[in-house]
Amino acid sequence: MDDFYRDYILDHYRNPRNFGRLEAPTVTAEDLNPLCGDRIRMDLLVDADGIVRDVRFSGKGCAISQASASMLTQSVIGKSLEEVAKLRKEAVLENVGIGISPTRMKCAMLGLRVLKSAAIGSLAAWPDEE
Amino acid sequence: MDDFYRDYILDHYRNPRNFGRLEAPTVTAEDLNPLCGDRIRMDLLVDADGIVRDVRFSGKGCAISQASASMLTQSVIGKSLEEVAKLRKEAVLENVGIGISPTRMKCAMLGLRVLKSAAIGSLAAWPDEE
Amino acid sequence: MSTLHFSERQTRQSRTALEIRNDFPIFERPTARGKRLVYLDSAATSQKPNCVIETLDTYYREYNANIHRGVYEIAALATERFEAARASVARFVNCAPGELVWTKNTTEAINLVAYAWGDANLRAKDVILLTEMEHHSNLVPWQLLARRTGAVLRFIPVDPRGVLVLDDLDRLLDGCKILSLAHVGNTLGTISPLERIIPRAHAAGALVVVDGAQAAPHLSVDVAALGCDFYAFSAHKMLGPTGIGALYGRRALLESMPPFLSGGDMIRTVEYEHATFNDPPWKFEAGTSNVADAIAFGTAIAYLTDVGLAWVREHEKRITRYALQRLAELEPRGLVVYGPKDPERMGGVISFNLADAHAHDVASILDTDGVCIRAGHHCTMPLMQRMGWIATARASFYLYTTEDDVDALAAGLEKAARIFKV
Amino acid sequence: MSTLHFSERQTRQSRTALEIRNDFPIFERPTARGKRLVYLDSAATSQKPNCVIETLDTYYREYNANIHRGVYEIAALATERFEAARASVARFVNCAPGELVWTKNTTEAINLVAYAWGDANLRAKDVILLTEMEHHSNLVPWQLLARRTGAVLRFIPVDPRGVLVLDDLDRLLDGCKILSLAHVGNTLGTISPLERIIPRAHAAGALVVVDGAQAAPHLSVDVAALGCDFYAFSAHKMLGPTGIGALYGRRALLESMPPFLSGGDMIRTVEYEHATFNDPPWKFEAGTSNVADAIAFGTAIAYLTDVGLAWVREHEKRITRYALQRLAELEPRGLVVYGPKDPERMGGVISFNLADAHAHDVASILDTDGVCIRAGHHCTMPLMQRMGWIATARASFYLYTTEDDVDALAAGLEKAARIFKV
Ligand SMILES: Cc1ncc(COP(=O)(O)O)c(C=O)c1O
Ligand SMILES: Cc1ncc(COP(=O)(O)O)c(C=O)c1O
Repeated sequence: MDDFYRDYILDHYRNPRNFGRLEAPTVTAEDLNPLCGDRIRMDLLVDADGIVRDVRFSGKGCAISQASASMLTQSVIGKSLEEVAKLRKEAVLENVGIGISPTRMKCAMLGLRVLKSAAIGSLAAWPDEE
Repeated sequence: MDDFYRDYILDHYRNPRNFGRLEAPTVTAEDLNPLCGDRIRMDLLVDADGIVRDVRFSGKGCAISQASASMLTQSVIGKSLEEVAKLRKEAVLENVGIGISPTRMKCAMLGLRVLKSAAIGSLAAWPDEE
Repeated sequence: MSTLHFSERQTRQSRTALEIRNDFPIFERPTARGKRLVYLDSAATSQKPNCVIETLDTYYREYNANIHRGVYEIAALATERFEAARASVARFVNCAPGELVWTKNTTEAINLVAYAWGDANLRAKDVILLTEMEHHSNLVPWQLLARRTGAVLRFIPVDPRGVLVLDDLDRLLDGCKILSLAHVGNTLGTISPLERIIPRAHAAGALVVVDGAQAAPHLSVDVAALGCDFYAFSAHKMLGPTGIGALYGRRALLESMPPFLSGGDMIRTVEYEHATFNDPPWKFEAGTSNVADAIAFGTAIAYLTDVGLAWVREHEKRITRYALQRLAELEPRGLVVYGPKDPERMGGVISFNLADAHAHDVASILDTDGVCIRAGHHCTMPLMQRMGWIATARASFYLYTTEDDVDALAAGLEKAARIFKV
Repeated sequence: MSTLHFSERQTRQSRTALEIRNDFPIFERPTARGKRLVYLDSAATSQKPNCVIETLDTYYREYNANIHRGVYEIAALATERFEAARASVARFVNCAPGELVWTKNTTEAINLVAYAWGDANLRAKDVILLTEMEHHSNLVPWQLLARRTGAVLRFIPVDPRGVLVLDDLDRLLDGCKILSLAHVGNTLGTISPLERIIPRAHAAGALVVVDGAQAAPHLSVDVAALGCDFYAFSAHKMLGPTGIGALYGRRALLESMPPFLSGGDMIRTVEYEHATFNDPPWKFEAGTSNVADAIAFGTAIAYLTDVGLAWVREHEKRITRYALQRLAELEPRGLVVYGPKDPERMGGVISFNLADAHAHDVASILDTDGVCIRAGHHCTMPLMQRMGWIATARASFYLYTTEDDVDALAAGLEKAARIFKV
């Protein structure tokens, strides 16, 4: 677990990429981790072909949820909504690059859940419970 | 406990004394053992000096509750309401003459509780919990 | 001939039940009077196998922690085992874990439906349909609901053997919003023909709540196949600990219902004036859960599954058949057996009376020989009154009951007959 | 100098806490990573002494039976122990056994009052007064009651240290029918000055419900001296098992209130259309009780009484003082402690944050060294928002907590500071 707090994770935590809000998002979703109350919101700009052109996330949370969300936004631009809706938890786990304990899985998956909810247009299941 | 089912107990069970109802009772009380649903009603005829002149009990129940009530009625005539209100569980236990297990104490005390309720004019405490 | 037949069967079957008894430590101890414990009150509560007791022990010694919110090791383990137990119990009745709400017992499960679904959905004059043989726990909550909403109660009648009379069912279902009935009756053991009743109730637009307190321990229950909307049961009657039970609810219903008990753990967000709620089943689980007992319930289910519900049912039918025969032998002494008297149509529960002896006295006499039976109204006062019984004695069986136990019952009843000179 | 002073005290005091630890088997095992278990989450749930675990074991092995209605030996024994446990718990908070209702936890106890007393007594515009620091379990039930009845909620404010501001109390009490507040807050540990609040609430005509979940385990509670109308608490936070709690209610109130959960065991008579109810406390206990856990709760109370609540309180004050000092040493690394920071005015609960590290991450790092703390909103979301905190880390203490545990916390926080480079 100490592992998790690698420099690049802390870097994403303190300097989240694509952080903030879009002025005119095509879709937006927001959710919280009911266990700790941490919230994330995702704004997507989607073009006529259903391709994600821009993304911003906002919210407050732990290093794991913030860094996971931050890294996730980096990989999403250029994907279709269908592709986003089908993203699996492995996508996040590969990004973060190291093991996540079961108790923190919901933190790691919060950004993905919100992103998928935005793509699907309704509340997505927790990616660790699929 | 086998002890309990002596002949005179069974005799009171099958041939309860003072069983039935008074035509014009001065006071009446009725109650049930919430554990088993057995009910007893007591009718008292009380004279102007507050002395019990006649008594009847009715209801259905186990040998212990019926015999206890039956024997109790035999000892009550001639007593004042104050005396009846002050009767203690020992009065019943002496009547029945042998040990009663804790689980059956409420059965043995049902008649006494109803009798005391009649004398007091409101619900009496369970004599085994005083 | 028939005696020989029985003793042969007894050997074959008792051996298995005897093996099972070895898993139940309570049978190792004699009573205070030095008698063998003959436990014939499993319909009230069952005894517990070693594995269930040890699960509690291990939980408290090794990983006791509050669940769901802890990030540390033992909290993670407790959470995992707690949710795994939910999944086991859900599988046992064939529903999804998200449809299985922990309650403290069957009674609370039924109250949950009456309050949460009932208050939100019933209007004055709506009909709540019950049967004449319900346990107080499946009657009083509906009486109170009727009083709160102005709904009215109706009852499916029982015949003198305690069998439901369905002739008028469609008329009774007219205007009915909810039907709640026992899967197996606890006084007479009658099995309700749910497969015939539930489709008719649904056709009439009524939801169906099944009180499974006496069924889940003994029959293989499949809520999906039954098609019921709710199903309630208690761990303590099925080898599990006291203090935990479960309510199956159809997912869509659980989602649409408002919460019942509220507080910590069942929320999603809380502000001073307003709260939003978690998804089912957690939405209905307020405050710290009964973690230890839920996990031990999971162990009980594993044990039952391992023995196999089919074996349990067959064993109980054999014991019931044998008991009916032994009790019939006492008919000349005034023994009367109530109920369907057909092991195929009843659970392992037999109510009876001995001549004019009161059931309480009979039970006390049996107790002196270590034979535990129940006496009274069995929380079915209206049924007793309907049948004209003051009280009945009740013997009930489970997977650890042997024919020896039944013989001890018969011997005790003979003794009672001698004492009462009948 | 001051270090010397502390290590002296540590020796004296730790010896006793160390003796106590020997009674708690969970401390015998190392964590999966081979670390000593440093359990600083007793406000979430306490660990259990051997005697409590053994009580459960003995119950299930020797005298498990359904209570109140059984005439046989083990049923009598179970009933006797069950009611004796009630008497012990009642004595512990200084009320009569007849005023002590078993519930499954504090949350259910508060819901019982909100439903049974609340629905029968509140009208539109009546005021329900709470405080800004309540646990969700003492907030959401009142929100739902307000929605059912049209009553309105008001809140006694807290200052930035988490101390109740009573300046406006009389105005807040105007029109108030019921005041419900924590005796000790679970996030900041603030002790409410009940002796000043309750008389004023009563003078204003309001009933007072006290949420004692964090107080009953740690302070000597006397409901008669407090004069409160209801007092709710949970066994699992005070050395007892999960699944059992209690509600003290003034006798006259319990008698006048309608029942809440209904079903078997809480009735006096039942007919098809109507029921009458048993006397309190049984009137509020529907269905099979959590017999085993109630009896084990009695054992926990006996253990606590034997140690002595005065000792527990003094011990926790010492540990809290020491922890506040050790945490203060970390202020240069950005550690911030919230709450009153005065051991005399708080229970053994400390909330804090470490620089910009999120409490969850801090807790995860501590977990790797076997140190168990809680992180998040602690079921007080509105308080968190009011204070502007996303989450806090919380360490909480009990009679088995040692200064070594606090040292492990401090060491873990230093490690977290290193990892987070603060
Ligand atoms: C102050 C306070 N109130 C209420 C509760 C709820 O207690 P329980 O979860 O045992 O119902 C808790 C504990 O979680 C608490 O700390
Ligand atoms: C048919 C039936 N329903 C409901 C109950 C109530 O179960 P519990 O007491 O576990 O809530 C029982 C058992 O007492 C029962 O036999």
